[in-house]
Amino acid sequence: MSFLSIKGAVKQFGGLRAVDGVSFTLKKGEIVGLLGPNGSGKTTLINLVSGALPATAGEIRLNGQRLTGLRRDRIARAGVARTFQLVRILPSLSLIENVKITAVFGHNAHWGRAAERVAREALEMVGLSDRAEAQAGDLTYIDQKRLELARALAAEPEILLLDEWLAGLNPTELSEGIDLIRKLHQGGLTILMVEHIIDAVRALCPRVVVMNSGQLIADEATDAALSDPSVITAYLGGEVDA
Amino acid sequence: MIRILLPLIGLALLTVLPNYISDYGLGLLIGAATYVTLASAWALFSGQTHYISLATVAFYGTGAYTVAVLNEALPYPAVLACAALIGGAMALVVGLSTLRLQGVYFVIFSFGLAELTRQLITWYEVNVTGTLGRYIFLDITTRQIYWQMLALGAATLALTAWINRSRLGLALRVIGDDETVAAHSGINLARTKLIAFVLSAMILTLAGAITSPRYVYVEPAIVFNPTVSFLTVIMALLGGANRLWGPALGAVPLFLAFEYLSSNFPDTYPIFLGLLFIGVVFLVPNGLLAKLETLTARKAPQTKEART
Amino acid sequence: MTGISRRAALRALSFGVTSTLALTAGMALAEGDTVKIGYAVARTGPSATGAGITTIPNYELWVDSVNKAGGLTLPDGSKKMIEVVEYDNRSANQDLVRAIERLASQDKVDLILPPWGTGANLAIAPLMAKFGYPQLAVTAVTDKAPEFAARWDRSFWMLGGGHDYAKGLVDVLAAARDAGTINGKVAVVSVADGFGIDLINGARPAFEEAGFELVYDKTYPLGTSDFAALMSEAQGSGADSFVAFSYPPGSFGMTKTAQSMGYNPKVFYISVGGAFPIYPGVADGKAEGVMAIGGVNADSPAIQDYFARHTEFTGKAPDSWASAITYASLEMLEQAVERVGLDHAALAAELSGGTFETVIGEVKLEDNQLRDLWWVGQWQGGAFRAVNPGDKDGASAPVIPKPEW
Amino acid sequence: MLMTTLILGLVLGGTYALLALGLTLQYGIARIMNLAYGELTLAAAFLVVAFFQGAGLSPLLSLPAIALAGYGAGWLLYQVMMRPLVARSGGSGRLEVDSILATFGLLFLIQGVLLVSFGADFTSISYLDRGVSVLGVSVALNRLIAFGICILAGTALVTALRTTSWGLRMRAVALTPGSAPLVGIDVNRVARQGFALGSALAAIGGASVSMYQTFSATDGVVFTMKALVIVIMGGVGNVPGALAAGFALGLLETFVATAIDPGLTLAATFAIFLAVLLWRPQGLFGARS
Repeated sequence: MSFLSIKGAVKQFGGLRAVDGVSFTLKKGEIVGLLGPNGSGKTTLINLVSGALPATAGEIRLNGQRLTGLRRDRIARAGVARTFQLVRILPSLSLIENVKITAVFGHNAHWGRAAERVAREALEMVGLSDRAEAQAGDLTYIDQKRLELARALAAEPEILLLDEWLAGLNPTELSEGIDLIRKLHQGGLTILMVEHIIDAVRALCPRVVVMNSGQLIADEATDAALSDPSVITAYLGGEVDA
Repeated sequence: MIRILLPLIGLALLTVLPNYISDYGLGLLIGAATYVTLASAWALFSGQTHYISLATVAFYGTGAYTVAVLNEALPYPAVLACAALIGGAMALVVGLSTLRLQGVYFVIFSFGLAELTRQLITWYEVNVTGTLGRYIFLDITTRQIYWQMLALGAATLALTAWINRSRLGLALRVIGDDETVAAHSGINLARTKLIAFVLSAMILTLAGAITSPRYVYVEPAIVFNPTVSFLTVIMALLGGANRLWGPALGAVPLFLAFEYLSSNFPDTYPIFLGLLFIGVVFLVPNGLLAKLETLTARKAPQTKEART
Repeated sequence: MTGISRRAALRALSFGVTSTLALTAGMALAEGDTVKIGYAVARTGPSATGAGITTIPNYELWVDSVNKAGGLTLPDGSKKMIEVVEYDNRSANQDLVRAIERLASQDKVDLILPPWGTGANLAIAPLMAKFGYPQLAVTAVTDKAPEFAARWDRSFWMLGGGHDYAKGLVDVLAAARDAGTINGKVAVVSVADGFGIDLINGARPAFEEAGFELVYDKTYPLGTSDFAALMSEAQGSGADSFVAFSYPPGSFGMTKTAQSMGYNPKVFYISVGGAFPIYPGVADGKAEGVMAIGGVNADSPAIQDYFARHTEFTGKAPDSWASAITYASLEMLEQAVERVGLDHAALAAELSGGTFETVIGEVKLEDNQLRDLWWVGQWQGGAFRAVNPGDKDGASAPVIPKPEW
Repeated sequence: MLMTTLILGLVLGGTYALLALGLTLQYGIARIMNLAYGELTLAAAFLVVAFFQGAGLSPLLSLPAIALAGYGAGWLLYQVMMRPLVARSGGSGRLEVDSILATFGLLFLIQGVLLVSFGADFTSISYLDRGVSVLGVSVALNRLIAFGICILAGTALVTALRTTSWGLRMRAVALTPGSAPLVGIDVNRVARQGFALGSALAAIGGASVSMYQTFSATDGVVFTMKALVIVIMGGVGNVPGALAAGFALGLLETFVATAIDPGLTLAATFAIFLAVLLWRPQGLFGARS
C-alpha cells in the first residue's frame, strides 16, 4: 500500500518542462533519497508535493488524500512538512515560537500547553532546547538548519520533505545531522530527501529515485542506482560542482 | 495581574479626567485618544504583517461620512453599527483583491484606494444625491465624544493584546516575517490577513464616525485628508508598530509635538514637522520601545555574542 | 531657561510673513492692558491658499492699523492694544476645533476671528456658540445661512449663498439675451465640491426659469488641472455664454485654455479667482470683459483707500470679492467694541442690530446676514467692477459681448 | 471629434509622461520611493517663475540651469539622506519603508520652505500660451513645448539606457542591485546618478509645468500621485513604459472627460491604476516575472 503516491507529475514553466511525468510511491515509514544533477527538477518536485507550485498535470496523493490543487496551508495541515533549500527561519521570533507555529497551525493544530510541549520536544530532538527563548535571528547557520528541522518536526507530519538539509555542514555537523535523520526515521517518520551528499544518502536511504532533465531515470536500491550507468552519465554529464 | 490592573487604573483615571481640565485640555485628550486609537488599529494589521497601509483615511473618512448620511435617519448607536459594518465590508472587498500585493505596491495601492473612495463619493453625491457637503447636528457633548473614543481606544488595545496571545496573532507575526514559511506551516494566508485587515478597518471607521460630530460639516475634501493616513503611520512606527503599547507611545508625544509646533510656529510648522519625520527615521528606526530595550540591554551584552 | 532663547532663534527662522505674534508677545504689557484676539486660520494644507489671500492679510492689516492708532477704543474712551494669539489649523477640522477650544478655554482671548472656508466656519459654529463668542463668518458661502443664523444666534453670515450668486448671474445674462446680444444657450461647468454644487444647484432652476437652455452642463473633480477637453466641448456646444462655478486653479486654467484655443464666448464667467488681483496677469493682460463672482464699487474712495493700504501693507492688492468684506467685518467689530465694550452678549446684539461705517459703505445686517452684496463683477478698464445688482449704488453696466482675447 | 480627443489626449499625456520619467528612474535605479518628488517639481516651478518675474528670464532659457540645479540637489539629497538609509538596510526590504518615511518628512520640509519663501498664493504665468493648430485642433503652444521636451528627454533617455555603457550599468543596477558589484559596478555611484538624474527630470518637469499650469505651494502631492500612477502603470524603472503609460493616461482622461463625464476623470485614473496593480503589478509593459 503506497503512502505517498506521485502519478505523472508535470510542471511546465513557459517552454520548459521542469518536471516531466514523474511517478513513484513511498511506503509508510520509508526513507527515500531524491537524487539528480542540478536543474534536474528535484526541488520543483518537492515544491509540487508541498504545494509551493501548482502542478501542470498529474496527481499526488498522501495516504489516499488528493494533494494536487490544494493550497500550501491545506497540504501542510494534511501532514506534509518541509525544509527549504535556502534556510528560512523567522528572525524576529524566538526559537520556541519559530517551532511552535507548525504545532499550532500544522497537522494536529495544538494550542496552549500541548503546542508548547510539542515545540519543546522538537527543539529537544534537534538539541536546541537550552536556547528556546533566544531570538532566531541570532543563530549560526547550522543552528538555523536545526531550527528549521525542528519546525518541520513540530508539525508532527505524516511525511517530511528535506531539501538539501545536510548541505553546507562541516564533517562533525554532518555526522550529527545523519544521526538525527536516522533517529527520525527509526521513530517511524516517512522521509523524502533531496540530497547531493552521496555518503549521507548511502548511510540513510536504502532506496533512491533519480531525476534528470525533469524525468525519472531510476527508482531502485541505492547501491544499484549509484552503479547504474544511466545515473552516472547523468551526473557526469550534468554535474558541475561536486 | 499588574499588566491588567495598571491599564485599568489608567483607564479609570482617564475617564474621570475631564472633570478637572479645561475644554482645550479635553480637546487635546480627544485628539490624543483618536490618534492612539488610529495608530493602534493600524498596527493591529500593519504592525505585525509589515503591510504599510496608507488607506487609514479611506476608512476614517467613510466613518465620518456614514454618520453624516445616516444621522437623521437612524438612532446614534445604529449609525455607529452601520459605520463599522460598512468599513468592514469595504475592507473585505478590498482585502480579498489586494492582500496579495507586496511591499511598495501595497503601499501605493492603499494610498490610491483613499483617493478613489473620495472621488467616487464625490461623484455619487454630485450626480445622484445632488448635494455635496452634509451636516451633522447631533446632541453629543464633547465629553461623550471623548468617552466613546477612550472606550474605542481601550477596546483596540485590549483586542490587540488578546490577538497577540491568540493563534491569529502568532499567524500574523509569522506572515510578517516570511509568508512562504507561514503557508507551509499550515497558516491560511488570505484568511489571516483578511481577518486582521477587516478588524483594523472596522476600528478605523468607527473612530471616524465617533469624531465626526465635532466637525458639524462634512465634505469629501475635508474628511479624506491624506495627512491622517501619514500621521497614523509615523506615529505607530515611532513607538514601535509590532508592540502592544508602541503605537500609543508614538501617538501621544507626536500629537503633542504637532500641537506645540503649529501653535508656536504657525509659519514654519511644516519645516519642523519634516525634520521631525526625518529624525525619527534616522534616530529611532525600530521605534521608541525597541530603542529603550536596546538601551537597557546594553548593560547585559550576552545577546550580542550570539550574533554572527 | 534655554527654551526661550531656542524658541526665539527658531522664530527668527520664520522670516517676515507675519510677526504680529512675536511682536506683541514681546511687549511688556500687564494683564488686562491689551485686548487678546485669537484666530486659527490655515497656514498649511489645501485651505492655506485661500486663507493666505483673503483672510490672514486682512486680519494682519487690521490689527496693524488699529494698533498704530493706539489700539481698540472702548466705550469709556480708553484704548487698548490688540494682542494676537494665532494658531495654524492645518486645514483640518479636528485641529481647528481644538484650536478654538484652546483660544477660548486656555488663552481666554477676548475675541475670536473666524477661519477661512465654509466647512471651517460651520465646524466652529457650535463651539463659538457654546463659549458665547460672536462669529463673523465671512468666507462662508451657504444657502443655509438663515438657518444657521437662527441656530446660533451669535453667528453672522456675510457672503450670501449659492442661489444669490447664481440668480445675479442669470439676471445679467437674461438682460443681455432680451437685448438680443447673446443667444439663449449656456454652457456651464462646476467644480465638484460644496461650493460648486451649491452654485450649480442654484443656477439650474434659475436658468430654466429665465428661459435659458443649458446645452452643456458638467461637473469636474477638484484637482483637475487640464481643461482642454472640457473647454473644447463647451466651445462646440453653440452657447454664447460660458459659465464656470470654479475655484482659482480651475478659473485660471480655463482662462488660459480658452485663450490658447481661441474660444471667444460672448460671456465668459468664472468664479473664485476671477476677482483676484493676479487675474489680469493670468489672462495675459486680456482680462477685459471677463465676469466673475463678487465685485467691489471700484469708484468708492473708501475702497480705493483700502486697496492702497492693503497693497502697501502686504505688498499685493486684495481680491475684489471677500477681502473687502472681511476687512469690513473687522471694522464692524471695532466699532461695536467702541460702542458696547467686550461683553460677548452686548457685542453680538450690537453687531446684529447696529449700523456700521465700513470700506464697503454703510453696513446693517438683516437677520444676522449681510445681504447687501455684489453678486457679479466684471473686469472693465483694468479694474474689477461690480455689475450686479444693477440697481445698487456704484454698479457699473455690464459689457457684453466681451471683447475677443 | 475623435481627432480632438486624440490630440488633446496625447498632448496631455506627454506632460504627464514628462512628470513621471524622473520618478521611475529614482525608484527603478536607486530603489527610493520618493514621496517628495512632487515637491521637487514644485520647487523648480517656483524658481522658474521667480526668474521669469524677477529677472525676465524666459522659462525655456532657465530650463537648463534648473535641470542642472535639480541634478545637484538630487546628488546631495542622495548622498546626505538616502545613502545612510541604503547602507543601513543592507539590501533588505526595510529600505522601502525607510525611504517612504524619510521622503515624507522631506515633503513637509520642502513644502514648508516653499510656503515661507513664496507664500501660499496661486502662481501662474503667461508664457507662450497662444494656440497652435495641430491637424485642425487648437493646442496651447506651451503644452506643445512640454510635449516636445517629454519626447526629447524620453528618447534621449531610452537611447542612452539602451546603447551606452553608462546605460548598461544603470540597467544592471536596476535589475539586480545585489549582483551588480560582482561585475565591478559601483552600485552606490550608479544609484546616486540615477537619483540625481531623476531629480533633474523632476526639475525639468516642474519647469514645463510652470509654463502652463496654475499651482501653489501645497500642490506637490498631486504631482507625486500622478507620477506614481504612471510609474506603476508603466512598470517601475521602465522608462519606455512610463512614456507609454503617460500617453495612455492622457488619452484615457481626455476620453472620459469628453465621452463619459468629466466628473469621473480622476476616479478613472485611480481605477485603472488599481486595476493595473491588481492584474499586472509589473506594469502594463513589463515582462511577467
